[in-house]
Amino acid sequence: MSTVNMAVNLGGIQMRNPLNTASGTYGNGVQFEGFYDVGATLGAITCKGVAAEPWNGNPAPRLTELPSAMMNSVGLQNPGVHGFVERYGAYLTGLRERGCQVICQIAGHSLDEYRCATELYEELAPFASGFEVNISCPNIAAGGAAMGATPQAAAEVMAAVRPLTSRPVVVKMAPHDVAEIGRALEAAGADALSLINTIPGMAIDINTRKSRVCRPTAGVSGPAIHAIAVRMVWECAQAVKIPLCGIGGVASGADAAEMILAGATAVAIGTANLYDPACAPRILAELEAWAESQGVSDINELIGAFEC
Amino acid sequence: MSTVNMAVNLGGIQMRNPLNTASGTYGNGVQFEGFYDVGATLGAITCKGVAAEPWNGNPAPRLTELPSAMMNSVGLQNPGVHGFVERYGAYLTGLRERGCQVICQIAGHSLDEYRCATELYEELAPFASGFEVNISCPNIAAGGAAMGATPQAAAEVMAAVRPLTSRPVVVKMAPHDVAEIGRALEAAGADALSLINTIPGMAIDINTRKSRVCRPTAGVSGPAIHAIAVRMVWECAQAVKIPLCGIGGVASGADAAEMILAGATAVAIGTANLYDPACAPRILAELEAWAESQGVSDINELIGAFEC
Amino acid sequence: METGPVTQYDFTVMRNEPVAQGIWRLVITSEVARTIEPGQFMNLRVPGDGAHILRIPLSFKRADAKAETVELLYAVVGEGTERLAKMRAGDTSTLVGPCGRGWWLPKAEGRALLVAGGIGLPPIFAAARQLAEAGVGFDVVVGNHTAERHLMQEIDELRSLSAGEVCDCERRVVVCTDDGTLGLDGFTTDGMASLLAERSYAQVYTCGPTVMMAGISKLAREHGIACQASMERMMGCGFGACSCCNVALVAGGYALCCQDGPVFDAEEVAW
Amino acid sequence: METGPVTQYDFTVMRNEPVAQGIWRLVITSEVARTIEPGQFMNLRVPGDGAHILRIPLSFKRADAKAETVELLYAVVGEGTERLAKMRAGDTSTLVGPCGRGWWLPKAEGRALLVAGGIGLPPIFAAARQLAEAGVGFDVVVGNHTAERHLMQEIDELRSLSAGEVCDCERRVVVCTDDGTLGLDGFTTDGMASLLAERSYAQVYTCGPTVMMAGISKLAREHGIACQASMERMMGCGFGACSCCNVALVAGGYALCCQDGPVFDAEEVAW
Ligand SMILES: Cc1cc2nc3c(=O)[nH]c(=O)nc-3n(C[C@H](O)[C@H](O)[C@H](O)COP(=O)(O)OP(=O)(O)OC[C@H]3O[C@@H](n4cnc5c(N)ncnc54)[C@H](O)[C@@H]3O)c2cc1C
Ligand SMILES: Cc1cc2nc3c(=O)[nH]c(=O)nc-3n(C[C@H](O)[C@H](O)[C@H](O)COP(=O)(O)OP(=O)(O)OC[C@H]3O[C@@H](n4cnc5c(N)ncnc54)[C@H](O)[C@@H]3O)c2cc1C
Ligand SMILES: Cc1cc2nc3c(=O)[nH]c(=O)nc-3n(C[C@H](O)[C@H](O)[C@H](O)COP(=O)(O)O)c2cc1C
Ligand SMILES: Cc1cc2nc3c(=O)[nH]c(=O)nc-3n(C[C@H](O)[C@H](O)[C@H](O)COP(=O)(O)O)c2cc1C
Ligand code: FES
Ligand code: FES
Repeated sequence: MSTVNMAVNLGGIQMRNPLNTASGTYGNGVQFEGFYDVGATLGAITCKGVAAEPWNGNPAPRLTELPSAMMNSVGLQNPGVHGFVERYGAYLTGLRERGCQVICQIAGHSLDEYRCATELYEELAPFASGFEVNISCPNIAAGGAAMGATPQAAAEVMAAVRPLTSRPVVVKMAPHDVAEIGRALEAAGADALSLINTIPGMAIDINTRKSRVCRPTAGVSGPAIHAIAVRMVWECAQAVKIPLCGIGGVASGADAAEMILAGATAVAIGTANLYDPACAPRILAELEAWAESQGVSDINELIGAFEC
Repeated sequence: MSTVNMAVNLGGIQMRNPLNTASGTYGNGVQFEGFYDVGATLGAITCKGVAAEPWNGNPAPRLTELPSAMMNSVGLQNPGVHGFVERYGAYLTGLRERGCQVICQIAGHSLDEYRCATELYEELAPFASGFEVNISCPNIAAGGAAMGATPQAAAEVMAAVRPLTSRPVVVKMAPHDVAEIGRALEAAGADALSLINTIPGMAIDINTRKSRVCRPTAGVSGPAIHAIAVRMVWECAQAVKIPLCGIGGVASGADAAEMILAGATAVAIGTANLYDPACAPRILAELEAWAESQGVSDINELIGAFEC
Repeated sequence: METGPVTQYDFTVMRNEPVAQGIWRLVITSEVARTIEPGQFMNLRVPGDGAHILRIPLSFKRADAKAETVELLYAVVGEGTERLAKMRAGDTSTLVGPCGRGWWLPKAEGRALLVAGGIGLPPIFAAARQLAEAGVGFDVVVGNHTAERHLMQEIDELRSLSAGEVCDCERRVVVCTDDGTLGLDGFTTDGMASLLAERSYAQVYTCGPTVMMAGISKLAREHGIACQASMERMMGCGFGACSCCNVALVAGGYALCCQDGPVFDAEEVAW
Repeated sequence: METGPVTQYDFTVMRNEPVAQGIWRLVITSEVARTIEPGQFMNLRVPGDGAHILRIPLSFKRADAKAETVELLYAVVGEGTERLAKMRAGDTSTLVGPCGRGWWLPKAEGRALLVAGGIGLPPIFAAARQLAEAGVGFDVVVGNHTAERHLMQEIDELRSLSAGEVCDCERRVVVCTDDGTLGLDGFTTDGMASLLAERSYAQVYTCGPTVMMAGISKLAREHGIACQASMERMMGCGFGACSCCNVALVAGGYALCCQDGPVFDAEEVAW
């Protein structure tokens, strides 16, 4: 057992340790039960983005590999809130009972769709410890990143969702103007922010002259974006008082520690879950060992402890 | 010899082929003469950023390695225009005579400094085929990226420099709002745009809790940023009519070809010059072979030929 | 609800050697051998190059549950498979598996027809063993661009494979090459057509390039024969976590290749 | 104006083997052997991992221009040197060199004192050979944390090295360990102090950890002895193209380690 208190509070979501998972890279948890005891390991999981109605997502190919990274254009394929609760509700209820918080992600193309999904979740998903509003998916034609592109647009989404739930609301931010947009979201009532979503990129097959994925641009994730993500977490942490969940290329305890030093209260593992599905327990152990080596009794002492 | 015409025109800078070098990664050319015949190989070189007066640059450490990338915080160490011309003027004059264009980069902390450097160049550097105005260095406290952070600020720098020279002026852009800022620069009289400069990142030594380089943030470059750079070139190409020089993680003919398909007229090699200093002739050969394989007689037919 | 039996196993290389032009045979020891079924696949980490983060999904030819060995065949087509070809006996790494849903036995009575294109052979071989064990008669079509790509040992084994098969007629193994350098000069669809002219089948099993499988499944449909096809997609995870491996369905929407497949009812796939 | 004699050469590994705790000896064949001078370095590409883009800068111990061989010694300290330790005889790659400015012969007449800390030994060894060839007498201090890190073969060679040296007194080679497990129990500065108590020197040559070199150069200055120090920096290029390897100067501003160094006049460095 760690001698360091690892529990953190992500805007009202009380986590036994800072480890969370990045939406869309963790299925809805159950896919990882064969690798380790999810319920006993993680502080929280964040489920795949789900909209009020089912979405098909984008056509194939949705994936290409890049140096130290991958690029996806899944486009938020999801079964809708009803389908989601039907398929995963029992599992997720159990997960919470096992001590792992469950963050449900809200997706939408318009303010109405965000509202609608929130209402459905409120009705059908008592197991949700809190919500994450995705205003940053780069892979959908309407909504997604466009909803989070400016402080005004972002705040509007937050303002639409806020009155509909009393549970904690995290907002998932795009890798763009994070200080300014973070401030707008805080003012609009967000309990926490998570960042970053994938960085839009482009990969062209030079023989066909076409995109290597189904749309011209798609989202870059993985180790290649880690340093950029840490910088954005740090910028955002300077700008807001609400807690942050740091996301981007985390594949080791050291990567998670950087996020925490930069100002993150929680840290979500994303792409590493896909290529190294057993990584979470290792990352947690490394993070604990680091916290101990820093001579603190509580990991919260290390949040934002980066020295300029 | 290639059967494809490789000559391109970068806003008035007539290049024998699309290959350029990214400022700060190529010394001032002479450092590469031991690797290959610079004058006979490249379409142009872009020299290190130089200000009116000498700058010391940042303290050590200036460099750290990242997955498929490096991160630098050189901070535009330079000998000032006088020193630059004294040390490199003869070499660069010779380079132009050998058929390689010479783009001199203008750095500054303020509009006055940009003006001053431009005037000095005009007076002392007849060998310059054109200028590149650096409004995007992430590694200096004042000026640099701040000068290029908004369309207004960027246009002001361009407007300050424009009346002072009749030679072609390229503007080096930050990886940020490239469509909007590109339009502002075009309107302010830029002849061409080059993008992207390094992406700000952060790497923390988790034991000391301090930055692994001399400042909290620094500039990420190399293969890890290539897909992001291609996307920004494409976004910018949709927004402006002036030619672009594509920069970011180019390490092969295929990488250069992607830039061209995305809309770049010229392509600059950056970080690859550092770790693979003999790469330029190989990249050029690969690019020519690709152009031939595409069945065109002129590489200009491939600029922006990406098919959505 | 999907359940999560997929896990991570260590593996150790026992043998790794070239067996045909650009094709290697890999034999590993790994506990995955205990549970993996024909048509399922595993996702191998090939160590060495941190710039390539994704694993390599590979089907297998034969798994021995007792000996805990798995035999795989792979084409060296890019950076990852090149790196795999450099692994030596005794080298270790990890794999994720058993992934996906494998072949199912024919639902109707009757003979099966197996059609493999290129490096689609390993799962087809595994299907052949499964059928032989179940006593289902089958014929095989094996196609390749050119003779030198053919896996002659496997073709021989396919001819002789039997484990209680109730053989009402001699097994046919039709070898084709696109360039005519071995066997029938033509595509696997030509090989299949020649067999269809002689015999009738209750089930087709196919694995190979997508355009080939589309052709094979069309031919099967035209002859009213059920058809299973093992699909390939780039895989982010291999166990249903990322939704990157979508396969378009005739019914609309997408299935996930790694979880709902890789073996699909060819009728359901929107080729 | 800097000129650009630095170029890229192929190299082939001849030998690569551990010689002390965490220290390996690498012998390569490469044309760079023809021109590289003591104190200069080369920047090696260690193939295999695309995620590590930078080369590994290494000094060398000995170069044989005729045989075109270079002998290097390196500590395995991280991912790149671990990968280097896996290269086998016959493996090939490229190096950039000869990089930088090496040692210069003492400007004043008199004996030289060479002080190596840890893996700072290779360039110090090269300096010793250069001095021996030039007939300059010298003593050596070699320090390490612990006995097992010491390069005993090199220490023996340093004792016996001679190539026309006009020896007015016997060469002293003082071996120190921080933990007292071999030779003098103390730092190289202690070893240097003990020699300074007995003999006088015209020039100090040092290479080792920065804090050690700062101490050695301070001691040299206090005794009025000229001092050359071989500095280390992370290197982006190794030949003056990126300005990443800056060394702060007493005079203000920065020099580039890879181009103006790695050997600096210790007086000019702002330690
Ligand atoms: C379920 C499944 C089972 C497979 N079984 C086998 C097998 O038994 N033997 C075998 O040789 N190959 C098999 N493959 C294909 C194999 O995974 C790819 O050839 C391999 O991943 C290529 O890796 P690379 O790094 O060498 O090639 P890359 O350099 O990544 O790419 C080279 C070429 O291979 C294609 N490719 C890359 N990844 C995949 C992939 N996941 N699926 C299909 N094509 C890909 C690329 O589009 C490109 O054309 C299977 C694939 C899947 C999805
Ligand atoms: C001019 C010069 C000559 C050198 N000569 C030798 C030599 O003869 N033998 C030898 O063993 N080592 C020598 N080094 C140091 C050697 O280059 C580094 O140990 C090596 O690059 C570490 O690479 P890595 O990937 O294994 O370690 P990393 O995983 O990159 O880092 C491990 C540790 O090494 C440090 N390090 C990384 N790169 C460098 C670097 N370029 N310079 C100094 N420290 C670094 C890091 O800060 C870290 O503490 C020399 C360095 C320079 C600049
Ligand atoms: C395949 C894939 C699917 C994703 N789907 C979602 C999603 O549904 N909602 C969301 O907010 N982010 C989604 N993301 C973004 C991740 O949650 C995460 O923000 C991003 O990948 C950066 O973290 P990483 O580098 O650790 O992967 C997805 C990422 C990947 C790779
Ligand atoms: C060491 C280093 C120094 C740089 N100095 C400058 C500079 O002086 N001016 C400038 O505009 N860009 C500078 N850059 C940015 C590059 O010109 C280029 O825009 C960036 O590195 C992205 O390209 P790359 O990924 O190919 O390196 C520098 C980059 C590096 C790595
Ligand atoms: S590969 Fe991740 S869901 Fe299929
Ligand atoms: S390492 Fe590039 S200038 Fe010295």
